[in-house]
Amino acid sequence: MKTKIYADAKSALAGVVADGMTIMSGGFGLCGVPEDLIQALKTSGVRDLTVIGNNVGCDGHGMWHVLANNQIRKVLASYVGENKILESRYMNGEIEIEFNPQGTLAERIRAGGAGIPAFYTRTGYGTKVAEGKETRQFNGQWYVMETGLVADVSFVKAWKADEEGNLVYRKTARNFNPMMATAGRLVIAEVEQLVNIGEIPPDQVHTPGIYVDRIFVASNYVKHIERLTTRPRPAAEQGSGIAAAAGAEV
Amino acid sequence: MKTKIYADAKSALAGVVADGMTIMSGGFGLCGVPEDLIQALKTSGVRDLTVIGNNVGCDGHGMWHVLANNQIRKVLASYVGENKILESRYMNGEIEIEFNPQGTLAERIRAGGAGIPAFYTRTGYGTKVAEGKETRQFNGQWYVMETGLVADVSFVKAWKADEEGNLVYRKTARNFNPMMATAGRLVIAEVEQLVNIGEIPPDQVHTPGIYVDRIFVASNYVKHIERLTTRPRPAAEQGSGIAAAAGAEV
Amino acid sequence: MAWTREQMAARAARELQDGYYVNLGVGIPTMVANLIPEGMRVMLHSENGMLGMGPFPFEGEADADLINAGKQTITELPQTSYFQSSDSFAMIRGGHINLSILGGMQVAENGDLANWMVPGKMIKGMGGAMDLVAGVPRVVVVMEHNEKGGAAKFKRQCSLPLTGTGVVDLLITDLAVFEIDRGGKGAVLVELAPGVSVDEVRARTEANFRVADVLARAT
Amino acid sequence: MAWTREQMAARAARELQDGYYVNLGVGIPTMVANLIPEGMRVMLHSENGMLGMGPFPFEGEADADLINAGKQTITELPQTSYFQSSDSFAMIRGGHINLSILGGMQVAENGDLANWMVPGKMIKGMGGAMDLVAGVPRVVVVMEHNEKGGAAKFKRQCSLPLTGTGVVDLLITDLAVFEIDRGGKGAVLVELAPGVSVDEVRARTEANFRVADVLARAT
Repeated sequence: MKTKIYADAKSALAGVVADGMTIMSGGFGLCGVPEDLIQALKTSGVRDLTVIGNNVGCDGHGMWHVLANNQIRKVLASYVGENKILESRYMNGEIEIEFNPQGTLAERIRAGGAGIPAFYTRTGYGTKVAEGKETRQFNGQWYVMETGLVADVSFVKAWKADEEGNLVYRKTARNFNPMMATAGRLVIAEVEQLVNIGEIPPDQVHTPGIYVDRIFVASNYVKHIERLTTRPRPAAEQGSGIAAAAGAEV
Repeated sequence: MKTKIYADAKSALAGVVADGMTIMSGGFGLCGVPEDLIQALKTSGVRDLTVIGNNVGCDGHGMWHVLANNQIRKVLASYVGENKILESRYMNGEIEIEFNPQGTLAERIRAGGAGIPAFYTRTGYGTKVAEGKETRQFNGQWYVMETGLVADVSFVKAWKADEEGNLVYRKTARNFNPMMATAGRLVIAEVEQLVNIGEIPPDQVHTPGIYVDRIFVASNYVKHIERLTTRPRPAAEQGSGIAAAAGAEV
Repeated sequence: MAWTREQMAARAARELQDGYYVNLGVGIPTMVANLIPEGMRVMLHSENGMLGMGPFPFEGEADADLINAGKQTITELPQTSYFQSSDSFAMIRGGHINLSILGGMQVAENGDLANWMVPGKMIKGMGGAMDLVAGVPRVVVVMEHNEKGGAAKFKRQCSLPLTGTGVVDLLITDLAVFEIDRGGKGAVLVELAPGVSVDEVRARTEANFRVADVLARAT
Repeated sequence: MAWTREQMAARAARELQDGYYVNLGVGIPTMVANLIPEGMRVMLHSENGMLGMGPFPFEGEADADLINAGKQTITELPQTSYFQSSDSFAMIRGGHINLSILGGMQVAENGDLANWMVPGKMIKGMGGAMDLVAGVPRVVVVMEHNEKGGAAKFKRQCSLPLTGTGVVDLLITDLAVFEIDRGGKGAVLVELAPGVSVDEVRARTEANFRVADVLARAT
């Protein structure tokens, strides 16, 4: 029986990537980012990549490493702030960025994975995003046609996997990972824990194993926080019950 | 603070349904069917309903009761077998049935809930299902345009709910229920257990409470089985590990 | 001597490969579940929202919340996952299921399939069949070679309403096995049931087909 | 006397209703989270995949896996749910979020909004803003009435690239509050900050607007 388990990012990536490929990589900001896979992609040295992700890392973190190593030709993202190298390359015309509204990007990836070549959305109608795209009325409202996205390889970060490839994500580290797991021709999952078959209850699987080709346990890296924001612990604890925005950014 | 909790199906349905409405009702066969809501709909006596569901019950079960009570004008379904009243009314032209491929029906409901007015699918291209619909090529393949579906009211059957309306489904009783919870202007959840806030772990919510307007605990009915299929218990237990199709239908 | 239903299922089971995710239709295709070779990992998909179908439950252990797409009570395995219908058909439509084995009423030489309605008779609906044939990259149809009255079911063109156009890759009947090219390059007879001749197949088939240079002969 | 940022947030908080699901943008809108009236149930949505945002964590308790759409560390509540991005934006696009409060660079009298890019400057991207304004049935924009140099931000037409067309229902500035008709019936001044006159607002506004018959005067 074939196994899906690999020793590490390098072996999981072996023979998978090539120049000119399109790669999806999960994460929102620095949360839920497959960091070992990104490092292995950098080490692989493949070039002229198209990278699809909500962001392209930020200074010193995540996909920024691959960008800084001159491996990326084009980016599809919704937000690329806090990334000076990307900024300068973009302003100099050395890299192409296709800005996608975040929900359109998410839905395009979901559509790609679900065999839907195109769909209509109100998002972006009448804006630069709709330029060059088909627009159309349904029930008196205008919509923009957007197309599905697929990748040669998808990098997914999950919390737990079993040997079948069933995945569970943790809190907001879920973000773009589950859709990308459906939209890659080959999907590699970087996970924090490999658990035994049966330890993930069938009703609680987030990504069924059918979508996952290769799995490895991430190295013991520290997860980064982009904006550490806390509130002081009161002498007598008092919670508003709802978001206290008065915290301090550290 | 407004509560979403109602005493029973009748009170949850009060003031909600009217003649001519479109109602989505979850379930696949007799599995995951909101039976109390269906009985309350029958009791309400509203007529000329359009009902969207994978099936329309089967003889003596589920939405069949509303059908037998002459309340349904039109059905959108993927499979309507084992339903003699529906068969005779359809053959006599007394009821309209729009047959949808199961996956197209599921996706149309998902699209309706997600604000997507239309999408393209390969399913049904070149068949009766595509008649009168727009067809179109993407990357050399032909696709059919299908539209999103919404309902005035959605009936959803879940296993557990909390007061916020977060829902969890059980096994294959999930089926069409989660999509329908997103696609009703008003959504009523019939649940087996109402649990305290905090008892459903945030990573394990299937339907977030935002989609649920009213909740009640189902009466203590027996869940029906359409095709009870078992295998004899061997003297010394031996499992194939995979489906043993040699069971007997009871 | 034509193949029995069990032998047709066994032939279909030879299409399984290690690691495959497979959807089985009702009837003969369901029997393939019992014929997965030892040591091969095959996960069975049920389009009502399950991956990793287990065997039928023991008597007295059926769970009304756990049924397959044929509405039979089944069981789960430790690696099972459940999901909603839209996700189940996203799997199918997105091409993630490796193999679909299903029954047919008619198959045409260009891979068209008809298996959901007969004009004049009550239409029960196509269920998930149209999605499966449109979405799964490899579709195997298992059906009797002829109707009870003798009419050919493997035809130049289907006369019944279609389930899908150009969707069948392999046709297994009680007489023979045909590879079909979805791109319209025609059908090839690749295998014969024991004691069945090419001439007999030709006589009982309306479709045009070539005969493979090396013709397998089942024993 | 113009409203402070805190007072603008307080005015925006008056748009909340019991049972609402609300998305708050960065800046002044975020401050609305602290101004939910006692006894009112309001659930905060974070478009990266969370419903039921809690307060910032206590020092030393931040979790890198738990951030809001502004990438700040936050906490969960007992009723929180997490979901993937496509489901989060299905919520938004499908009109399930009741209210979106966000910042703006320019608003036009027909409800057009510009808040994502300035030509010639680095484009960071629109993030989820275009989805929010296109999908949420009630959109409230909170912004300073004028640019630092004095230029009007509430305009006849936006000069900056648009985030959405005809999407703003209510505009709250440091001077006044305007109701805007998405259908193009124009803007109505409905409320003034203390000590601000209609004439001052007219002088500092490019957009056409009517003055409500009963004009609220904040104290």
